[in-house]
Amino acid sequence: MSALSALSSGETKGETFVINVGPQHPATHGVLRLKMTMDGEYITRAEPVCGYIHRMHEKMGENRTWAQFLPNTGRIDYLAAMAYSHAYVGAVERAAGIAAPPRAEYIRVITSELNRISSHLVWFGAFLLDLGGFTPLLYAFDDREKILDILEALTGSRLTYSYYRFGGVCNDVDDDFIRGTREFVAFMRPRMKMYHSLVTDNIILRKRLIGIGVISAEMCRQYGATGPVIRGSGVGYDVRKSEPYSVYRDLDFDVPVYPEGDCMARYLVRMEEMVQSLRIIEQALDKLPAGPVMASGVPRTLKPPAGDCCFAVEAARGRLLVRIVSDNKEMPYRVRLRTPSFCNLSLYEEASQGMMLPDALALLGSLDLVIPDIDR
Amino acid sequence: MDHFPAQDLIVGTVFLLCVATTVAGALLAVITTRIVRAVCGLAICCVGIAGLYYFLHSPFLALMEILVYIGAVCVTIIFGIMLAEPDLTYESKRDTTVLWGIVALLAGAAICWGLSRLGLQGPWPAPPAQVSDGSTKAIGVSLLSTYSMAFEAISLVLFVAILGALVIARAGRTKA
Amino acid sequence: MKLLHAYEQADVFLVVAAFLLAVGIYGLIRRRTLIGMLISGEIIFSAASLNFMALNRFHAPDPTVGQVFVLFIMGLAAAEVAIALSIIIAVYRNYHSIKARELADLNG
Amino acid sequence: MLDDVLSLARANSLWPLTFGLACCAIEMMAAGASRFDISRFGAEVFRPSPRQADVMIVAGTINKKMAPAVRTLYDQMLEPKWVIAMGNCAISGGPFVFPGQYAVVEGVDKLFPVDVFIPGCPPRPEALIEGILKLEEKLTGKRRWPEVIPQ
Amino acid sequence: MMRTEELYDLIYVFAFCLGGLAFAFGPIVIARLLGARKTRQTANKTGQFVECGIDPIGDAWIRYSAVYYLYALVFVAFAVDVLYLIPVALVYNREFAIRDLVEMLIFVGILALVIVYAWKKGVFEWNLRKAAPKTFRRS
Amino acid sequence: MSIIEPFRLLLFLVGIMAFVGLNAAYLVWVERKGAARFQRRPGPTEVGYGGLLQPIADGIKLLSKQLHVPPGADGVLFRAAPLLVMIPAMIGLAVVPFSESLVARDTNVGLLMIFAFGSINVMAIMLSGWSSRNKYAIISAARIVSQDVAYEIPMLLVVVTMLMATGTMNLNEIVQQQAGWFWRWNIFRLDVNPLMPLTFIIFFVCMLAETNRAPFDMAEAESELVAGAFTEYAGMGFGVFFIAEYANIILGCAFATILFLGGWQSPFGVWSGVFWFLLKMYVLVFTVIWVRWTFPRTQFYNLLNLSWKLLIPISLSTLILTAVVMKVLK
Amino acid sequence: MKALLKEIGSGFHSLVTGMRITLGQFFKPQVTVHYPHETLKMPVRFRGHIELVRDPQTGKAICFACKACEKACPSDCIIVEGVKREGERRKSVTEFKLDFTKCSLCGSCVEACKSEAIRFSKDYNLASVSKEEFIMDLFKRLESEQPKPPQAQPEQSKEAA
Amino acid sequence: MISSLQELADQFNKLIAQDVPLPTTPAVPVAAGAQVGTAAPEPASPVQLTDHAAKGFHLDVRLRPERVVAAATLMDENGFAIDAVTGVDWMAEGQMEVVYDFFHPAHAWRVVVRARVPREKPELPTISEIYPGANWHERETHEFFGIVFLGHPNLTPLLLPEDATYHPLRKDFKA
Ligand code: SF4
Ligand code: SF4
Ligand code: SF4
Repeated sequence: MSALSALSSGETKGETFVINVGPQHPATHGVLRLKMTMDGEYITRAEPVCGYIHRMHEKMGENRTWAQFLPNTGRIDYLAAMAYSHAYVGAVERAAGIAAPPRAEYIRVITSELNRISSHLVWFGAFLLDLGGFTPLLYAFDDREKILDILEALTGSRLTYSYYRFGGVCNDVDDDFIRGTREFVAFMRPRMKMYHSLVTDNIILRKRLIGIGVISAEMCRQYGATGPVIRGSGVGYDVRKSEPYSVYRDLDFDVPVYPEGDCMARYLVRMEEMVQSLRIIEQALDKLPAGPVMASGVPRTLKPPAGDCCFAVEAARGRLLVRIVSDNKEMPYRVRLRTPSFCNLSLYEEASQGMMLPDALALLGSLDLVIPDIDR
Repeated sequence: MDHFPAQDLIVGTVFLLCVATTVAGALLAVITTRIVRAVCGLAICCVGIAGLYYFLHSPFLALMEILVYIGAVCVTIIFGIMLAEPDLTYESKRDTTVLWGIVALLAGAAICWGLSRLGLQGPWPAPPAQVSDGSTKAIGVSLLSTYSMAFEAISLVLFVAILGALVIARAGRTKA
Repeated sequence: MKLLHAYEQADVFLVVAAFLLAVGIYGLIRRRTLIGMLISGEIIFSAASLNFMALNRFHAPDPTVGQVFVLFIMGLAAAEVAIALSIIIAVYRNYHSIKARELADLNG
Repeated sequence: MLDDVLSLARANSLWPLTFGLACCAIEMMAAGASRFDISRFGAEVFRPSPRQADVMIVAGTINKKMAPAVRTLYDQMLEPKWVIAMGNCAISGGPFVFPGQYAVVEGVDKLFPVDVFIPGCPPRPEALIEGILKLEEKLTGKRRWPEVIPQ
Repeated sequence: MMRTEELYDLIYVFAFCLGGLAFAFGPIVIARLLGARKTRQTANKTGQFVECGIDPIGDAWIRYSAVYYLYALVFVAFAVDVLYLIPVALVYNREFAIRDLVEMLIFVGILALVIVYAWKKGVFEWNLRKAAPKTFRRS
Repeated sequence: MSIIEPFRLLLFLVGIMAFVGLNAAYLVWVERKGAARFQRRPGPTEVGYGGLLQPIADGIKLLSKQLHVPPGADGVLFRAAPLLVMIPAMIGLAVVPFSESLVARDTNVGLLMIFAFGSINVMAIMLSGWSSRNKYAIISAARIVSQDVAYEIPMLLVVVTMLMATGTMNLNEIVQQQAGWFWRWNIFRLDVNPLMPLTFIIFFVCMLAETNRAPFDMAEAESELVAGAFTEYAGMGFGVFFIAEYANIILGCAFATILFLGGWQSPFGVWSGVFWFLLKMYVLVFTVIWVRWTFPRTQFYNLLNLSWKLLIPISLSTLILTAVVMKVLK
Repeated sequence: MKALLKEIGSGFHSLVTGMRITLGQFFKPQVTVHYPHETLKMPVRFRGHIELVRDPQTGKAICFACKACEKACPSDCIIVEGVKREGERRKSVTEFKLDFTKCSLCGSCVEACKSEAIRFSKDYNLASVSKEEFIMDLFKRLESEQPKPPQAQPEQSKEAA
Repeated sequence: MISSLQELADQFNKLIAQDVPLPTTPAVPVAAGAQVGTAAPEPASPVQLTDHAAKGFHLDVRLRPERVVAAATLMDENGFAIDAVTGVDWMAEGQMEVVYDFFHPAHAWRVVVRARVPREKPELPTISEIYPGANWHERETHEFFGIVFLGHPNLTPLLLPEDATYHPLRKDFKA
C-alpha cells in the first residue's frame, strides 16, 4: 500500500464525508444525483440517486392509445429518438402482425443510424466537456447540426422526431435527403480522422482514459450492461447482430470490440461505431428499394391481439427492449421500457468504488448516460 | 541626495505600520479561537516581520520571510489543520481554566517587561565599521565560502527532517 | 519626530522582539491544541530571528552574518514545522484528538 | 439614469446557470454551439454555481422530486435574477400532463416567478435566442434587434 | 541610515500594495452600494451552501486533505532548499572555482534525494483503491 | 527629482492599475473572441461594435450584483480573501520593465519580489476556499494550493538556473544582458545551458499551472467541483478573483518575456522598446488562450505528478547541467 | 527510461498536433447564423405549432369541426367547436383552441385531419413574457389576419451551411 | 453450459418437475371503473419454446414464485445476462406477474421467466444476490407495483421521491 493511501485510508471514524454531485452539476448531464461518500479524494461509495426526471412514460403508455404513445418514445432518450420509436413501433407491429414495406425499413435503418451518429457526437462532445475540453464539443455539435438539418428536412423536427408509424414511416425521403446524406457520409469520414488526431491521440486524454474505470465482461453480464459498455469490455454483443431486426441482416457491418474495459475502450468503441454507421448508411442508400413507405391496411385504431411481445433494438446506448402487453383494447395494457442507460448506470456503484473523483466522473461520462432514459 | 517629499513621514509611518502589523498578527495568532485565523495571524505577523527585516537593511531576508513563512509554512500548517483538526475549528473558551490564562498572561508580561528593560538598558557596543555591504551577493559569497558547511548541512537537515516527517506521518496509521 | 525615526533605533526592534517572545510564550501556555502551540512556537522563532537581525544591524561588523543565520533559522523553523506537524498528525491518528490536555490525560 | 445604465448592462450580460433537465437542454446546448452562438449576446458564460448566475434557463421537465432542488437553486441565485422557462414542459408540464399524472410539476411558474416563456417541444435554438432578446427587452424597455417574422 | 534606493523601493512597494488592495476593495464597495440587499426566495434556502441544489450532508469543515499533506511536506523542504540557492546562484558566475561547483552539486544532490526518497516511499502514487470485491453469490 | 518622484509614483500606480484593469477586461474579451474563433463562431458581437462593450457590460453587471456571505461561513476570512488577490499582480507589475525606462520601480530584488508576493495569492485562494465552508470549495482550494506549490518549485529551479547565468535579480539588467540579435535572448543561450528551450517550456507550463489555466484549471474544474474554490462567491467577490486570474496571466507572460524572450529588446538589435515587449507578451498570452481551448483538463493527481515526477527532475538536471557547463566553459 | 522518453516525445507531438488543428480552425470561416439579422430557412416539413388552412376559393377555414384532430391529440391540447349553419353542407368551425404549451409537436392532428384543414406553421421563434399568449384561438387568428400576398423577408435568408 | 435452447428447456422442466402444478386463482371481483385486463390464454406447458419472430423471445417459462431463485441461478450458470425485471398487474385475476427477462451475450437467446404472486400478498424472493443488476429492477418493480422482494438489501424507491408510498403502475392507482 502506498504512503498516500495508507495515510488516507479511513480507519478512524469521521474521516469520510458525503458530497452531492448533482442534480444540478455539469458532469451529470442532466439531473442525476450521485451521493458520494468520499474518503479524502477517494470514493468509498458512489450511490446514484435517480428519479429527478421521472416522467411516467410507462404509466402514460397505459393511458394513451397505441398511436398516441408514439411521441413519448422520442423523449425517453432524446438523443437517439429514432431507435426508441423503432423499438416501440416494432413491438406493436410484431404484436399486430403488420409488416412495414422494405423501403420503409431501409429508411428506418438510415435514419436510425444517422441518429446514432448524432447521438454519439453529442456524447463525444459532452464527454470531452467532462474532461475539460470545450472546443471538441463545439466541433461535434457542428457536425451534428448537419445531421439535424437532414433529419429536420425529412421529419420536421430536430430532436423529437415522431417519424415512424405502425407499418412504415410518415414521410418518404426525397432526392435532397439522399444527396445530403451521401454528402454527409463523405464529409464525416475525414472528420473522424481529425477527431482522432485532435482528441484520441492527445496525451492528456490518454492519461485520463487508459486504464481508468475498468469494467469486466462478467460485471457487464451480471448488471445487464449493454451497448458500447459491454463491447468495450470485450463482448461483441450487439442486438443488430444477435437478434437482427429490420433489414440489418442484409447489411454488412462490423461490431467494434475492445477488450480492455476501460474508458478508452468505450471511447474507441463509440468512435468506431460512428464509422460503422456511416458504412451502414452508405449501403442502405445503395440498396434503397422503391415502393411505398407505409403498409396498406393498417387499421386507424389499432387493437393488437391479447398477449405480450417484445422487441429489442440496439439503441445508441445499448440494448433497448420494449415489452408490450396487450389486452386487445385501444390502449396498451402495459408498456415496459427496458432502457440501456438504466442498466449501464446500475453498475456504477460497484465500478466506481475506490476511484478518485475526476476518474469516477470520467467513468460516468464514458457510460454515456441520458438521464430521462434511466428515469423514464 | 534626493529626497522624496515627506519621506521621513512616509517611511516612519510605514515602519510603525510594520510594527503594528507584527504585533497585531502575533496577538491574533494567539488569541483567536479559530485555528485557521490563528494561521492567518501568523501570516500577518510574518508580513510585519518582513517589513522589519527590510528596515534592518535586508530586503532579501524580507522577501524570504514571506516566501518561506507564508508560502510554505503557513500553507503546510493549513493542510495540517485540514488533516488533523476538523472538530477544532473553534477552540471553545468555556473550559479554559482561568488560572492558566492568568499564569500565561503574567508570564508573558513578565518576559516582555524584563527583556525590554534588558534591551533598553543593556550596554551595547557602539556600531563598528561595516566590513561588507550585506547584500544578497554577499550572502551568496559567504554561503559558498565561510558557511559552506552550514549551507550543506542545512540541506541535509531538511532532507532528514522530511524523511522523518514522512515516516512519522505514515507511522500514525499503525494504531487503531 | 523621534517616533518617525524609530527604525533607526535598535531598542525598538528589541522591544518588538521581546513582545513577540512574550506573546509566543503566552500562546504556548494558553493554547490547548498542538497546532496552536506550534503557531506560538513559530512566533518565538521569529522573535529570535528579529533579535538576531537587530543586533546584527546595529552592533555587528559584518551585516552578512546575521542574515545568514536568520536564513538558517528559517530553514530550521521550516523543518521543525514539518516534523511537528507530522507528529501532531500521527498523535491525532492514534488518539483521535490533539487536544494537549487530553493527551496528558492519556499519558497519566 | 443609473438604473438605465445598470439594466442595460445587465441585459447584455446574462450569465445563465448551467442547468439542463431534459430534451430541451440539448437545444440549449445547441444554442451555445457554433451554429447559433448565444455568445454574440454575451450570454454564453454558463456558470455552474448559482451564486454567479443571473438567469436560470429551465430547459426541460421538472418533476416533484426535482422541484425542491430547483427551488433551492433559485433561492441560491442572487439578485438580480431571472428565469426563462424553455420548452413546454417547463411552461406547463407539456406533453406529460394527463389526468391522474403523479410526477411532473405543471409549469415552473408554480414554483417561482418566470420572466420569459419559450414554447416548443423542443423550441429551436433561435427561439431561445429570441427568449433572451425578449428578456433584454423586458429589462431595458426597448428592443435593439430586428423582429424576425417567420415565413 | 537607509539608502535612498531602498527607501524608494519601500515607498513604491507600499504604494502598490495599497493600490492592489484598493483595486479589490473599490469594486466591492461599489457593489455593496449598488447591489440588492434582499434575495427573493421561495424555500428559504438562500443562505445554504451550494451543493447542486441538494441540502449538504454534513459539515464541510472536516478532516480532509490527507493526500495533499505529504505533498506540502515535500514542498516545504524543497522550497526552502531552493531558496538557499538563490544567493548562491547570484554569485556563481563570478570566478572560476571548482569548489563552487562541488558545493552546488552536493547541495542539489541532497535536494534530489528528497524527491527520490518521497518517490520511493510512494508519496506520488495514486492507486485505485479497490475494496475487496463484493460477494454476490451465495456460497 | 524629488518633486517629480511622487508624481512618477502616482502616474505609474494609476497607469499600472489601468493597465491591469483594461487588460483584465479586454483579455476576457480576447479570450471569448479567440475561443469563438477556434470554434468557428463570432463570439460577442452584439454589445458594442464587435462586442467591444461586452466587458464593460459584464463589469457593470457584476458591480450591481448582490454580494452574499453565506451564514455559517467564516465571514471575516470570506470577505478578506478577495481583497488580497490583487496585491501580488500589482507588485509584480511594479517591477516589470516594459521598456528601458518604462518601469515603475527598477529594484534590485525584483525577481524575488514577484515570487514572494505570489505566495499571498496562494494564501488568498486557500482562505477563500476554506472560509466558504463549502465542500467543493475546500477540495478545490486544497488542490489549487498543492498545485501552486508544486509548480512553484520547478519555476524556482528554472529561475535559479537563469540567475546563475545572469547574476542579478534586477529585471531590467536581465533584459539588458539580452541585447542584440534574438539569439542573445536567454531562450537561445545554448552556451549557458544546451537545454534552454526546454527550460523555457518548463517555465511556460509552470506559469500555466500557477495561473490556474487550462489544462491545469483546478480552480474552475467545473465538471468536477462546480465552480471550485469560488463556488460561494457572488458578484464582485467573484469578479475580483476573475480579474486577478487575468492579471496573473499578464504578469506571468511578462515575466516569461523578460526572463527568456529578451523583454523589450527587439529581435534585430535595433529599435528596441515597449512595442516589442508588448508584442512578445501578447503572443504568449495568445498561446495561453490557444492552449486552453485545445486541450482537455488533466486529473489533479497527474497534474501534481507531472510536476514532481517530470518537471522537477528535469529542472534539477538543467540546474546541474548549467552549473557544470558554466564552470567548464570558463 | 526509453519508454518514458518515447512517451514524452509522442505526448508532446500530440499536443502540438492538437494545437495545429485548432489553429487551422481558427482561420476557417465561421459557421454561425446571425439569428436576428439573418435566418435559416425552415424546411417545408418544419413543425411549428399548428394553424388552420384557408380554403383558397372561399377564403374561409377548411376545417369543419369534425374533431378528429381533437381525438387524435395525445396531449389534449386541441378543442374544436363548430356550428352547423343554415344552408351549409357541413359544420363550420367557430372556435379552434390550441394550448400550444402542452403540444408535443407530434403531428398526429395533422395526420388525423383528412381534409387537410390544419398544417404546421413556420413559427420557430416564439417567446413571450406571458404564457397565455400560447393558448391561442387559431380560428380567431385566421379571421384576424387577412390573406396577404407573400412578402419577402427584409433580411436575407441563409441556407444551412 | 448448454448448447441449445432445447437443453435449457429440459433443465427448466427438471427444475419444475417436483412442483405441484401452478394453481389457477379464481378471478376476484373488481371495483367498478378500474381498468382491468384479460390475459391471453395461457399455454398448456409451463416451459414453452416460442417463435422469436412473433414474440421477441425464444423460451417462455412460468414457475412458482419460490422457484425464481433457482431459475435465476440456472440462468446465471448458463451465462445469461439479466435484461429486466418487471411487473404486470393482473387486477381482474387478483394476481401480479413478475417477469424476468434474460438475454445471452454470446448466443442470440432470449428467455422469459414469469412468476405470479397474489395481489394481496405480493411477495417473492429476490434474485439480486445472483444478479446484482436485478437490484435496481426489483427496487423499481417494488415502488411501481408494491411487489416485495424478500431479502432485498435496499427496497427503497428508486425513481419516485424517497418518501413515496404509492405504487403508480397498479391498475387501481389514482393520483
Ligand atoms: S418540452 Fe418537449 S422537448 Fe422540452 S423537455 Fe419537455 S418533452 Fe422534452
Ligand atoms: S382540423 Fe381537421 S380534423 Fe380537426 S376538426 Fe377541423 S376538419 Fe376535423
Ligand atoms: S402536434 Fe400533436 S400534441 Fe400538438 S396539437 Fe397536434 S396532435 Fe396535439
